[in-house]
Amino acid sequence: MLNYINSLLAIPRGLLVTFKHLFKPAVTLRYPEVKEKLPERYRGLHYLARDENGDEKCVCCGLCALACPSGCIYMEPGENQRGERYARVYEINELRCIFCGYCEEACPVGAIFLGKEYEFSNDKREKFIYTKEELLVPLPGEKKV
Amino acid sequence: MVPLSYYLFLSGLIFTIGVLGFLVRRNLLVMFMCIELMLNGVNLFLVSLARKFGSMDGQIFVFLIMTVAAAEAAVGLAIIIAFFRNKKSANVDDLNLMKW
Amino acid sequence: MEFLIFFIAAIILVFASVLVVVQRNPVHSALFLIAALCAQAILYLLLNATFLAVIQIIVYAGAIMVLFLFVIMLLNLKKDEFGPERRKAQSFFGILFAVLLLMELGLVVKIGLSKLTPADASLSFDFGGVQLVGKSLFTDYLFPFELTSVLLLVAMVGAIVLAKKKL
Amino acid sequence: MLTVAIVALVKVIVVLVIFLLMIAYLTWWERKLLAHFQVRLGPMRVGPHGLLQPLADGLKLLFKEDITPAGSNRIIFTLAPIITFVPTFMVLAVIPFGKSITLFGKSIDLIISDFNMGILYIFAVVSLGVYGIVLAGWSSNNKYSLLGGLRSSAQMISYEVSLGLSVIGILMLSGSLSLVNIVNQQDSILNWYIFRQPLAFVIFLICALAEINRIPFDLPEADNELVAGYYTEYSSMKFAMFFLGEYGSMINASAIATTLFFGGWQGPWLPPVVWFLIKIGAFLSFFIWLRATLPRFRYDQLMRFGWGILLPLALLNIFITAIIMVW
Repeated sequence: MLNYINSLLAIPRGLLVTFKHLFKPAVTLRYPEVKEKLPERYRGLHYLARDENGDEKCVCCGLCALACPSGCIYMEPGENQRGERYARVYEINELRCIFCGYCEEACPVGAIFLGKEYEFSNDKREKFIYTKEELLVPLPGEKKV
Repeated sequence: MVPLSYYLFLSGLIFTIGVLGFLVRRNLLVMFMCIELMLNGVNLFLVSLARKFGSMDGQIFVFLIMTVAAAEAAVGLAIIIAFFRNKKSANVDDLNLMKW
Repeated sequence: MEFLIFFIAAIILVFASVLVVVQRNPVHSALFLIAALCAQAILYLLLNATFLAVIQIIVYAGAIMVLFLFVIMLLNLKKDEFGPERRKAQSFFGILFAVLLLMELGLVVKIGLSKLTPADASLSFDFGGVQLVGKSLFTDYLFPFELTSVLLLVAMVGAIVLAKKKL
Repeated sequence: MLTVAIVALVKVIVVLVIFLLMIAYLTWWERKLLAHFQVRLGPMRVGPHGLLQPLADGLKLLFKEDITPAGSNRIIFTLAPIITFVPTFMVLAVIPFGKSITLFGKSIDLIISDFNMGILYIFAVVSLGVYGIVLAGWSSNNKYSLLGGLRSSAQMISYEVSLGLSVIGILMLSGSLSLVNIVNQQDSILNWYIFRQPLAFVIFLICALAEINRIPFDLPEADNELVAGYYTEYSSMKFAMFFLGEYGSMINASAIATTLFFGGWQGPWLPPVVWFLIKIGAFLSFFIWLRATLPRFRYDQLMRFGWGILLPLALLNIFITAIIMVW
């Protein structure tokens, strides 16, 4: 008998719980207008850093490609006018990338970083192979590719 | 004011259609529906006469016939289900165990 | 106006009844029977039997026919399970008999009507309403009324016994 | 004669338009309220606070492709949504929604038809609504639909019995089948039938929920076991008709409950029609609240509850009422 009464009382109790929820502020984020504050160590789209002279830091050592578990980094070395080794071609396939951040850790010269950009959807698969020009941080006064 | 004879002829017609269906069809369910049609023909007859004589008796009879129809439907359909379970058919021609 | 309603309802009633007989698919038959029952409820309304009209829809259309449909769906007859339908000889005699019956009924009604002397009785205000039905049901017809309850009980028990696989 | 016909026609049109608007905005209100129960926002994009959402939904449904599955019974498949949809309108004919008003020197009753057997009429019409669901399930030629249809017909027949019996207590007390009389008898708040028939009200509410297939009795369309139940195969306008029928019957259930137990349009200060709408709105919100709270019944629980608990309780209610009346 007590059991029955208890289970009957469960209904108003449940109703009360939902009623309390009615007045809580909604957790919904109205996305395109309001954006979520990203955590400090968020890993988004890669970028290649430049040194203080505005030159590319990357020396095309290939450690990042070696560290990459999904094998999405492709590079071809070249030599610039000063006879230094640099990455002639540097491509990251963002469709294969798992955003683990190992490349960032492997890089001996601090050239590659994972940024906070996450809105890079596209409707063509080819567009996801990012070239060096797209990945490099633009020089001051230069337009981003 | 529709004359009484119209209603009476109509009820006769409905009754006849019910009889016809009962004689012609071989599907148990449809035959059962034809019985309902016959009952309805009779009901219409009773109600129109009740109206003519201004007495409630005819309507009470219709009420009672409806309860009988409900009881009949319950039992009859149960019989049809039992029959179907045994013979996998709803055809009266298969209902021949007690034929001889 | 009344004539118009009568004829519309009568035509629906007759056509639906014929289609109940003619349709090969039992579900269609059942649907036309429902239509016929509703048309008949309209006729009841014309005949001042309001209570019966409503009861006709609640009990017949709302309960009995749902039961029919339920059983038809439960059996879920395929086309070939309908079996041979309408044997020639049987149809012939069936129709013959039905025509004879119709003629006889017509004759009976005609003769009977000519002997019917009283003119239309004047109707009380709520003739066919709930109060009058209830009054005669619980006074003059108390015994039949109680018997129907027994009948329904018996039918219920019978249906359960029949429908149960093992008791 | 002519003026009577015109007045009746105007009343029908006005009631239908308001009813359709209420259905449209009930869908919006349900989504909105349900969202807030779940700490969300609900529709916000179309119009301020999503106020034009019903319009957008309607347009979308209208332009969807209308699919009739192969092997279905075409005629019945088309007929079924209409059969579910029409009875919901017919119920409105006998519900009084306000005191009679005087317009152009003529007194007009705010009810489409003061039929002296209003309650019986409602039951008759509601019992026809089962067919739409059963036929939809059968004609779709789909296992899920058929199961949904069978389940729902069994559910509706079972709960209709208790629904009818729960109202009988009120009929005994009021001595009338006319909804107008029943409303007139509840002229003060103490005369509301909820206070004289509390048990009947609880039974009525539960049975009404089962009749309109709302949670916790939404077995016929149980999304996670039967895809969408009897309307799995429906799309476009036919689906919209089921949708309209369902929400319409929700409004009807609230209107009937208001009329029978909560004094209909009776109430102080505000105009009667406003009171009526407020009470209906409260009921509808309560239904949505229940949806946000309760889980679904299991099928055997549903049947046992209907026949084993509600039916005896309804009979007990009649019995007690009779004893008190004779006392």
